[in-house]
Order: sequence, then C-alpha cells, then structure tokens
Amino acid sequence: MTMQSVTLDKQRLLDWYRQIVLIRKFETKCDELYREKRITGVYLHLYSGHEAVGVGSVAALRQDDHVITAYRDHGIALARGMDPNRAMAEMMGKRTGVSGGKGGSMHLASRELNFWGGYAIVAGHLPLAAGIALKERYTDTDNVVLCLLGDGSSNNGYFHESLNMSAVWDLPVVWLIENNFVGMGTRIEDSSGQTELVKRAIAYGMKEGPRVDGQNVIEVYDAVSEAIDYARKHGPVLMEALTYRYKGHGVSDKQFDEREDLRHELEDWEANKDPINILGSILRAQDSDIEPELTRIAAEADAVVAEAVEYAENSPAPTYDDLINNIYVG
Amino acid sequence: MTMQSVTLDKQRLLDWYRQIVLIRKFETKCDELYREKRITGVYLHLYSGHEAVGVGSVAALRQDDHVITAYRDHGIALARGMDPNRAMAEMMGKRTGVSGGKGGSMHLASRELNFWGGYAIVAGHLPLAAGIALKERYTDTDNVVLCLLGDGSSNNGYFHESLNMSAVWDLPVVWLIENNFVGMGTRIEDSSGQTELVKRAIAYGMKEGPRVDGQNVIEVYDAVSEAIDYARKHGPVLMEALTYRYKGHGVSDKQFDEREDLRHELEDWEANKDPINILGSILRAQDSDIEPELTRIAAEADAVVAEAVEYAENSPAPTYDDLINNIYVG
Amino acid sequence: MAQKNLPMREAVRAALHEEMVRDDRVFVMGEEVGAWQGTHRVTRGFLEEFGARRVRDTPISEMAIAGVAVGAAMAGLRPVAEIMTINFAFLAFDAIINHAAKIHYMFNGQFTVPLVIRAASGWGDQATATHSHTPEPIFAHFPGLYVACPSTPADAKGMLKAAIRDENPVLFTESIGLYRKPGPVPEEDDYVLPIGVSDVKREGSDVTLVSYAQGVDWSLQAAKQLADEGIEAEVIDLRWLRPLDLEPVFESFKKTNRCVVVEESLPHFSFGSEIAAQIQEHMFDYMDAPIKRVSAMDVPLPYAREIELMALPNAQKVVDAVKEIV
Amino acid sequence: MAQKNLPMREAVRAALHEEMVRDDRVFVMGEEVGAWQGTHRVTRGFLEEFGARRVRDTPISEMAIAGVAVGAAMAGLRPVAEIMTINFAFLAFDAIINHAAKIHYMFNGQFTVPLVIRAASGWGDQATATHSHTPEPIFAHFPGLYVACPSTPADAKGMLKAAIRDENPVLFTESIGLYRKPGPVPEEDDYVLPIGVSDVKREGSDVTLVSYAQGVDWSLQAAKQLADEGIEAEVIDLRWLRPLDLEPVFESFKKTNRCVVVEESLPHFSFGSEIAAQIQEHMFDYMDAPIKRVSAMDVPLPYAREIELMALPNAQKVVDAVKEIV
Ligand SMILES: Cc1ncc(C[n+]2csc(CCOP(=O)(O)OP(=O)(O)O)c2C)c(N)n1
Ligand SMILES: Cc1ncc(C[n+]2csc(CCOP(=O)(O)OP(=O)(O)O)c2C)c(N)n1
Ligand SMILES: [Mg+2]
Ligand SMILES: [Mg+2]
Repeated sequence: MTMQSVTLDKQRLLDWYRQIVLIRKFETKCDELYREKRITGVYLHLYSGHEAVGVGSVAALRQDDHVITAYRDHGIALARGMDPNRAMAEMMGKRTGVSGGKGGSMHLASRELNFWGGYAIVAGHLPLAAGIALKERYTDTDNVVLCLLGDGSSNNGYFHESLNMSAVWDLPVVWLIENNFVGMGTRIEDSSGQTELVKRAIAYGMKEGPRVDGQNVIEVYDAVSEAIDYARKHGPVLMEALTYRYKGHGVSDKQFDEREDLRHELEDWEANKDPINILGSILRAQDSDIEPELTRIAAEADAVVAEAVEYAENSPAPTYDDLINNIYVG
Repeated sequence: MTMQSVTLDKQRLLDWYRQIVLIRKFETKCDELYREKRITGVYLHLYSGHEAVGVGSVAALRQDDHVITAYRDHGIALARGMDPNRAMAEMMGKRTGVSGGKGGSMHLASRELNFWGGYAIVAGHLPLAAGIALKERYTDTDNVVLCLLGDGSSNNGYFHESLNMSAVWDLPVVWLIENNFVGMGTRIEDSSGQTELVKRAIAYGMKEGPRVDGQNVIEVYDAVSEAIDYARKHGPVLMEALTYRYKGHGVSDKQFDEREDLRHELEDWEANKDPINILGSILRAQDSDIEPELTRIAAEADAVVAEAVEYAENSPAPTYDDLINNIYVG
Repeated sequence: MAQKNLPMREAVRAALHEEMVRDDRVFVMGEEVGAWQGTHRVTRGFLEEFGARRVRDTPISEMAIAGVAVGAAMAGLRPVAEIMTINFAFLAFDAIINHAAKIHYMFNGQFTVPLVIRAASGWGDQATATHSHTPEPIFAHFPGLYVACPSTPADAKGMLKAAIRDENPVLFTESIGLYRKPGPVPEEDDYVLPIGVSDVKREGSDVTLVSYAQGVDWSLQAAKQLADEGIEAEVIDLRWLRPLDLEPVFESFKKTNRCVVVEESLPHFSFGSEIAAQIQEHMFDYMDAPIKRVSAMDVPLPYAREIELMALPNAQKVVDAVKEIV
Repeated sequence: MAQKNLPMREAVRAALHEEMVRDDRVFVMGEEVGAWQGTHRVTRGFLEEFGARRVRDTPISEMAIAGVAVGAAMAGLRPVAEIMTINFAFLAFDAIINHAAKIHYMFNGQFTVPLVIRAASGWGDQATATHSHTPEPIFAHFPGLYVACPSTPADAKGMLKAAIRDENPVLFTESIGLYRKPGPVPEEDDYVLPIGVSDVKREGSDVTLVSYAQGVDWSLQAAKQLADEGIEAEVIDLRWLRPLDLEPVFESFKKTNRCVVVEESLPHFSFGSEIAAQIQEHMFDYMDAPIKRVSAMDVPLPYAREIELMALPNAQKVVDAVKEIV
C-alpha cells in the first residue's frame, strides 16, 4: 500500500491500540455520566466508531504540525496527547478543564499541543485551518495543518471558499473528511450531489487524495502520512476516511432506531469493522501471546478514565471572575 | 456541432445582430452619459464584449422560462426584450424606470418578461435561481431557469451551496458562467484553484456542459439550447462561455491600462473576436448584398437609443412617496 | 372557542400543519426537517404525511437554505425555511438582510417575498458561545423584514399562521426555553393573529414591564412576586420587534410612569436600548424614574452551568430592577 | 509635532504602511488589495513595495477572507483583512461574530486573535439597497470585538495603528463619505491613539451632539450653523462603538442637559437607541428635554439621487432636531 507501512513496529501498534481503547472507554464513560446528569448541557458528540481515523491521522503529524477539528473532538484531543483529567474536567464544566470550563465538550483545545480546538459551527474551522497554514507558509516553515471535517460539512460555503483559497495559495493543509455517510440524520446521498467527496478536489485543482478505510488505523496512518508529505512539499490535499458513527449524532439524540436498514448497517460495522477489533486482530496475528498485554492496556485505560472522572469531580467550578475574564486580552 | 444549428435562418441571425448592435450602442451611450454626469452614481457595469453570450443564451429560452443575472445586466435585459426607454430611465433614476428608479443600473428586472433581475451581491442571485427552479419542479412544469454568473463569482460560498442543492434536488437550472477571465482586477488564475470552471460540475455530480466560444452567438445559442433541453428533462447543467470585458469593471474603474500584456489581449479580442464582427462576417458570407441591411440595423439602433435617452430625460424623478413605498407589501 | 393545552413546539407544529393542509404552496425546507423529524420535533410526522416534495431536507447550507427559499417565494411558493438555530442565521445574514428584506423595494414592488424563516433562539442549556444567541433585535434593525417572537403557545400558533399568510418575509423565532412550556391553544383553523400588535399580558398600575419571548415569562414571574409585596406590574409583550407596536407601552407608561425593559439578549445596541430611547423621547413628561434594562450580561456565553446562569437574566433580576425605581 | 494634510484614505494608507514596515507579521489580504491597488486606493503601491507574500489578493470569498485571517491571527500573524465594503461583511458575519470575537473567550484565553478587519462603510452615492449599509452598531452589539469608526484623517491613522498593535480583533470601518476629505495628520511613526477613548471635537454649553464617523462631520457643520444663532453645541466623537466611552458624554450632559444623537445608520435597535438609553439611565436628574435622534430614514436606500438624499441625515436635520429641544 504505502510508503512507510508500520505494520511491523509492535510498540507503535500497541500505542495506537492503547489510544483507541482509551478513547472508546473515555467516551463510553462520558455517555454514562451524561445519562446520570453528571455531565450536563445539551451537546456531547461521541467519536465512538471513528477512533482509528483520529489516532491514525494524528499519529502522522510531527509535534510542530497542527490539528484542528469540529465539535466531535474528544478523540482528536486524546490522540494528540491531551491530559484525560483536564479533558474530562472540561466536559464537566470545571475550572481545571482545558478551556477553563468555558468551552465544554465541543471546545477542547490545547495551544501547547498545537491542537487548535473543536469548533461547533459546522465548517467554521476550515478557514481557520487555512489561516494557520498560511502562517506556516508566510514564515517559511514546513509545518502542516491537519483539518478533520465531516461529510455533511463539505456542503457548506466555508468548505468551498477555504479549500479554494488553500489551493490558490498552495497552503500546507491536509483536508481529511471523516465520511460517516451522515450528518445528524441526513444521509450523504441526500445532501451531496457528489458522494465520492474526494472528487471535490477537482473543483480546486487540488491534489486528490485517497478514500481510505477509516477503521484500519494503519491504513489511515499510511495514507495521511503520504498526504502530509505532499502538503509539506507542495500544497493542499483532499482525502477521505470512510468510517461510521456508532452513537446518535449527540448523546441526547437517538440513533436511527426507527430504520431497520440502518440498524443492520450499524450492527455490521460494529461486528465487522470495529477499529479495536481490526487492530486487535492484526496484533494477535503478529503475536499469539499478546492477549495479556491487550488486557492490561484495557485495564489501564479503565484506570485512566476512572482517575479522570475523579479529578474532574473534585475540581472546582468556574467563578464569576472566570465568567468575565478573557472576553478581551488585557 | 449541435442539435439545432440555426446558421441558415437569416431572419433570426439578423435579429440577433440587431440585438447585439443595440446593446453595444445602448451601453456606449450610457458610458457617454456617465461621463457627462447625466447618469450618476458610483456603479455602472457595461456588458460590452459579452453581448453574444447574453443574446445567444436568452434566445434559447422559451417565454415561460426564466433568466436571472448579476449587476452586469443591461445586455440580458435588452436581449430578453426590455423596453430600452424604461431601461434607460432606470439608469437615470427616473420614476418611469423598470424599477421605478429605485434599483438603478444593477437592478433592472421585468416580472412580465420572466427576467428576475440583476443583483449586486456577487453570487447572491444563485440561490434565487435555484429557488425559482424549485417552484417549477414543485408545480411540475418543464420551465427552466438560465442563471448567468461571472467567473469570479464561482469562488463564493453561494456558488457551492446553490449548485449542490440544485444537484441534490435535480432542479432545472442552466448555470452559465460568463468567463471573462477576471473579476474586477483579479485574474482567474489568481482566484480559482480550478480555472476550467465547468470542471466544478464534478463536485456536485452535475452534468458538465461545454466551454463554448462566447463571442459567436450561434455557438452560444446552440450550446445553451442543448443545456436547456437537458435541464428541462433531467436537472442542472454547468457550462461556460468564454468572453471578454472591453471596458473597466465599472465605468468609474480603469481598464488594465497599466499592464501591457492585458492591453494587447484586449486589442486582440476587439480586433479578432468581437461578437458584432463575427456575426457580421457570417451574415456577409451568406449574403454578399447584406451590407445595406446591416447599416440600416445600426441606424435603427441609434434611433432607439436616442429615443431612450429622450424618454428618460423627460421622465420625472421619483418622489417622497416612492421613497417610502414598497418597503412592505400592503 | 375550543382550546387544547399544548407546549409551544406543538403549537408551532399545529400552525404549520394547518397551513400546509390549507395551501399546497406552503412547504418546509431545512436541515433535518424530514427524516429526522425536526431537530426540535416541530415537523414530526410531516415527511410521512406530506411527502418529500413538501418536506425538504437540505444539506448544511444556510446561505442556500435562506436564498433558495427567497427565490421560491418570489416565484410564488410560500416556503417555511427552518434555520436549525438562529446562530446559524449568521451564515444566512446576507440572504436574509440583503435579499429577502430588500428585493420587494429594490425592484419597486415587482416581486414579493412571502417567506417565513423559522429559527429556534436562545440559550441556557450550556450550548456555549457560538450556540447561545438571541439576536432578534439585530435582525429587526433592518427594514423590509418582519420579526416575530412569540411568548405563549397560543401566540406562536396565531402569529405563525399570520406570518405564513402574509406577503412579506418574516423571521419567526421560537424560544428554546419556551418550547416545552404548555399553554392553552385555540383549536380553530382560522386562529390568525394580526401582525405587529403587542399584547398586555398582565395589567398593573405601578410599573410597566416591556419584553418579548422568554423575557415575558420572567416578567410575569417577577410580577407575581412583586404583587406579593404590593407592587402591581403591567406586563407588555411586544410579540413583534418589527413592526414595533409601542402604543400599549406608552399608554401603560402614562399611568405607571416607570418602566423596566426585559430582554433575553445582550445589552448594547439592542432591544432595551430602543425601547428606553423611545419611551424617553415620547413620554418624557411622564417619566418619574429612568427606564431600567434587564439583559443578559455583556459576555459570550460560557459552558459551565454555574457561570452561565449568572450571565442570564431571570425573574429575580427583574424584581431587583423594579425595586430600584419604585 | 510635524503634520501633513491628507485625505482620510491616505491617512489610513500611511498607518498601514508604517505598521507593515515596522512589523513583518502585519500583512494585508482581501479582494483587489494588490494588483488593482485597492478598491479605495488605500493599498496603492503596496504590492510593488511589499510583494505578494504580504499583499494578498483573494478570491471573492468573504467567509474565507475573514475566517482565514482569524486563523492566521491565532497562529501569530497580524492580518489586516479588507472586506471591500461593509455590506459584504454580512457574508462574513459568522466568521466575525462567532469566531473572531469568541475564540479568545471560548478557549479560556489559550488563543488570541490580533486581527483587523477593515471595511469601507456608508452610502450616499446611489449605491442602492444592498450596498448602502452602515451597520457598525450591529457589530458592536457583540462582546469580544472592538469596533472603530474614525471621523478624521488623524484619528484614522492613530486608531488604525492602535488596532493593528492590539491583541484583540477589531472591525475598523472607514466612512466612504470621508475618504477624500483632507485633514492634518501627525507624521510621526508612533502616533497611536488609545483604544476606546472618545474625543470632544468641539466645546459648547447649550446642547451635546453625540456621534461617530460621518455623523461627526454633520454635527460640526450643524454646530457652526447653530453658533450663528447663538446656540453653542458640544460635539463628542465616540470614535469607538466598542469599547464605548460615554464618560465625556455624561460630563457634557451635566452642563448642557440636552442631547441630540447623530448617526449615519438606520434608526431602530441602533447607535442612537443605545446612547439615548444610557443617558436617560445615568443622567436622569440632568435631563431638561428628551434625547433626540437624527438617523437615516427607516428605508432600504434607493438609487435615484433625489430620494436617496431625502433618506439620509445631514447637518440641517441636526440643526432642526436641536431646535426642537433648546
Ligand atoms: C452552520 C451550522 N449548521 C448546522 C449545525 C447543526 N449541526 C451540528 S453537527 C451537524 C451535522 C454535521 O455532519 P458532518 O459534517 O457529517 O459531521 P458528523 O456529525 O457526521 O461528524 C449539524 C447539521 C451547526 N452546528 N452549524
Ligand atoms: C459578495 C460581494 N463581494 C464583493 C463584491 C464586489 N464586486 C463586485 S463585482 C466583483 C467582481 C465579480 O467578478 P465576476 O464574477 O467574474 O464578474 P464580472 O464582473 O467579470 O462580470 C466584485 C469583487 C460584491 N459586489 N459582492
Ligand atoms: Mg458525517
Ligand atoms: Mg469575470
């Protein structure tokens, strides 16, 4: 397949496995906390099902590269190395949260990690990605921006204007569409005249990247690595990772429970295309004695999540001072 | 080339010749009036150079089809049969103008002619075109909307969202880009990642129409007829007519006088690709005795323009009542 | 007149349903209005009942949702376009302000734009800064548009039916905070309220409370609390920010000589500003105290519940403001 | 201090030029800023002098112009993005309000957005309904943004330099009606005015005129005319609609007890509303007459010169309003 397949580097695969499992468990916990009203508010969008996309693509970045995404951001945050304690504190609206409890689950970010945040306005972060890339071109570095976005977002005016500008200015952005075939309840064929979204690269004379299997972290890593390499040297790339949303659009939304066909589709993805299973199988095929290590990883993830919940719950809420701070600088 | 070439229908060709000449003379007069401050205001965008696009494309419409365009609208208005007197009165801001003197040169329109107007916000009329087409689909007619737009406009978010929606809903729109290679002073290669604009159809899974020579009215007519036929039966088409802007963006703007290369380009188009010359040559080739008729047509156009100016100048200005009327219906 | 107890979103649904049954030109379009049954369940069951011709799911394309609806309205349909929440109307700002509101005038009446844009408005559920706007006054700044902001289920029904039948473009906002709140709703089919008419929601002689949408709720709660302390507040619900009907406010002020304006939105260049400015201009001789304003705090709304609630107006803040001037 | 007589657009150009020379992070982007030399000639010669890296022509993509500039600012550059006219900022409304103005807060200060968005604002040259807005108050409604509206070439220079050096996003509007009007401009490089400080442009004891941008001009003309009739008007130029500095207005009002607010923009939910509301609230005991407002008429602007002029404010209308209250 690819220029730098890492299938044989066991430590790396195990680390990805750890990340994917951690994200899954972290969010399963969030879901639970939401139902127990320990996480409150109206929005909480789980990444469950998408984990290999986030982990594989972020792994392809250097530390001085950048990543930015939409509101479905927990997985990207953790993959980029965000402290789960402070991520969980943000979900719970605590002062110790990465955004001081002011951003909430849709607005995780870490300036030090060059993770520029989750954004709640669909496609509103696309021009920001181009702008960050412009700074890198302007200052003549070879750093790259990875911008994740949904299939639904690609029908927004922001998409067109941002991708076109990135092409005209040769900006180093990898536009990575997480195509889960749906935006809220609208299927891609009901929202996009073109359903093979990478084809939209043609509209900008942009490098058309591949449509990659988003459930296989190795494939994602390899394809994104190649795209990043291209972006570093030449300019923007548009690519897709095909994936699936396991949960409702947000935790307060129903999944498709009324539609038989979609329920079967979901069951199929969970049973046959789950990123944990896929990577687990690869690891097991490489090393038949690996099971205890995988079990240990899962247990450690449980512990990390438990600690995060405890940290968050014991953290203080923001105060009036926080409410009126940071409206302006200075 | 085409399904219904009309090269042999002399009356029709003569009528197109008449229209093209009328538009040229009408606008040359407008330019003059502007310099004499008899037309005032900041905006007046001449169609000179583009005439064959407007005349050929509008000729392909039925009466119950629709046409809509941007601010460079005089040519479309006249091609669709607008009374030159009332068009000129609008330019002069008179009560007898088609828009009562409230719209000005950028906002000519005629509801009876199904000419839905000129619009001054770049690409702002694109969703309107789709909406008018939606009405036709909704009421199950086979009427079509012809939407003219500039190359520069195709980089706007409105373009993306409108074309995509027209594709998803199979709306009967012919999107016709008048590609004059420039928007104000920005060349297409500096504004569009993809400079072959019909390729943008791919982004919407839309029928990709041809790039046609916009200076040859017959070619325009034939290609647009074919596109309209397709739109009537199936759904939207994106096509281009390659043309050239003879005058500055607006009459108060300079042309490219500082750029040698562009001055030569302009001279080349005027000398070798002028729509009047091209159609004149065709007519002369068909009928070597036609010169007197062409001369008569030109003289008649002069008379029509002179009458329009007189009509407009003798028309009253709008009053306070006009100022406060039509803000709301009823 | 037969009545039914309905939450506001059901009242909106009833109005929409009746109008769709009545007039084939009426149709809905917007994100998730069909298969998903409406983000706020207002169009629940519509796709099944009216079919995909009249219940049109759209891409996430706010500029086109508003702009296509403008075109369809010009051409003779009566679109009810849903912008999922009013925050996203910022993406459709040009289509609404420079197209919907201007076209009738600009072409001297040749075209009409009988369009309704519905949008859920408000905050209060930790939706955070980009998803917590109540910018009705911003839209009402511009002539050519009507702006409707009902505070009760009955008003919502009567006003929406009026909006759909009217020839002008209407921005119809629905307070998220009121969606689930029930109230009596007239059942008859022709319950159509007049456009641009305010409503006295409570009579009183000591102070005039002027508000719209959720602010009316807080005002009524405050009035109750004030009544216990012997202060009788008159509560006026403007219902429409355009056309703005201030006559009942002026009438009320003549007897109370005191006023508190209550708004869900931000304080500056806003609703309260306009109402206060007009009262002092037209009722100067009746003023016994300055007009007070109760608004959201001048901050982007944060996520954490504790501080979000601090930023928001409520009945207690209205009571406090009244006490400053009576 | 050395001064030069310059029209406002040259003053803006000088400020921009000096800042670009001073700081390599400062760059301009927008439609026609480069090869075309700027629609209003503000960036004349810049492409030649600074090159295409720092003078960036853009496609006609307002959402991206504003949004890309936000990203570049977050990342450490200091973009000066030009929106050709403020009318087109409606297409960038989301990028300006929900992104530029919110990001610093939403992420609790992790990012800053040192961005300037310049836009020519105004009407009066038959630009018609969609191209004749002065919506500064609408933008100033939202916290997180600064809004600058200079009325003189000197202020334009000092305020733009301040805006570029500041860490916050600034919407910097330039009145088209003032672009060609000359005035003395300090030549030194460090002529940087403080942000959010109003300026008394004329002293007077009989009435306070409060305005910004072109309204200041009309106010000064009116003041001259009024002086001939023995009425001394104090003219206060707010210069910034955010942060809003009303202290000098209150101080003035204490001596004049009368005020007319003059605004280039539409009357409702607007600038005049806010100023009148604040004066009556904070200066109630000093009010000898209602605060008057002189605004554009509440109409979409038409094309024909005759009726366009009727719709617009001017010095005479200010004089008339003053005479109603003194
Ligand atoms: C401009 C805007 N319009 C609508 C919404 C409401 N909304 C939030 S997420 C979403 C669907 C996005 O779908 P997609 O881009 O495919 O991402 P996914 O949720 O599948 O990850 C919608 C419509 C929004 N947040 N912003
Ligand atoms: C949204 C918007 N942005 C900018 C402008 C200013 N403007 C008017 S016409 C124009 C160029 C349009 O170019 P193109 O679409 O190629 O049409 P042409 O003038 O060549 O016919 C620009 C930038 C505008 N009217 N609207
Ligand atoms: Mg999706
Ligand atoms: Mg062009």
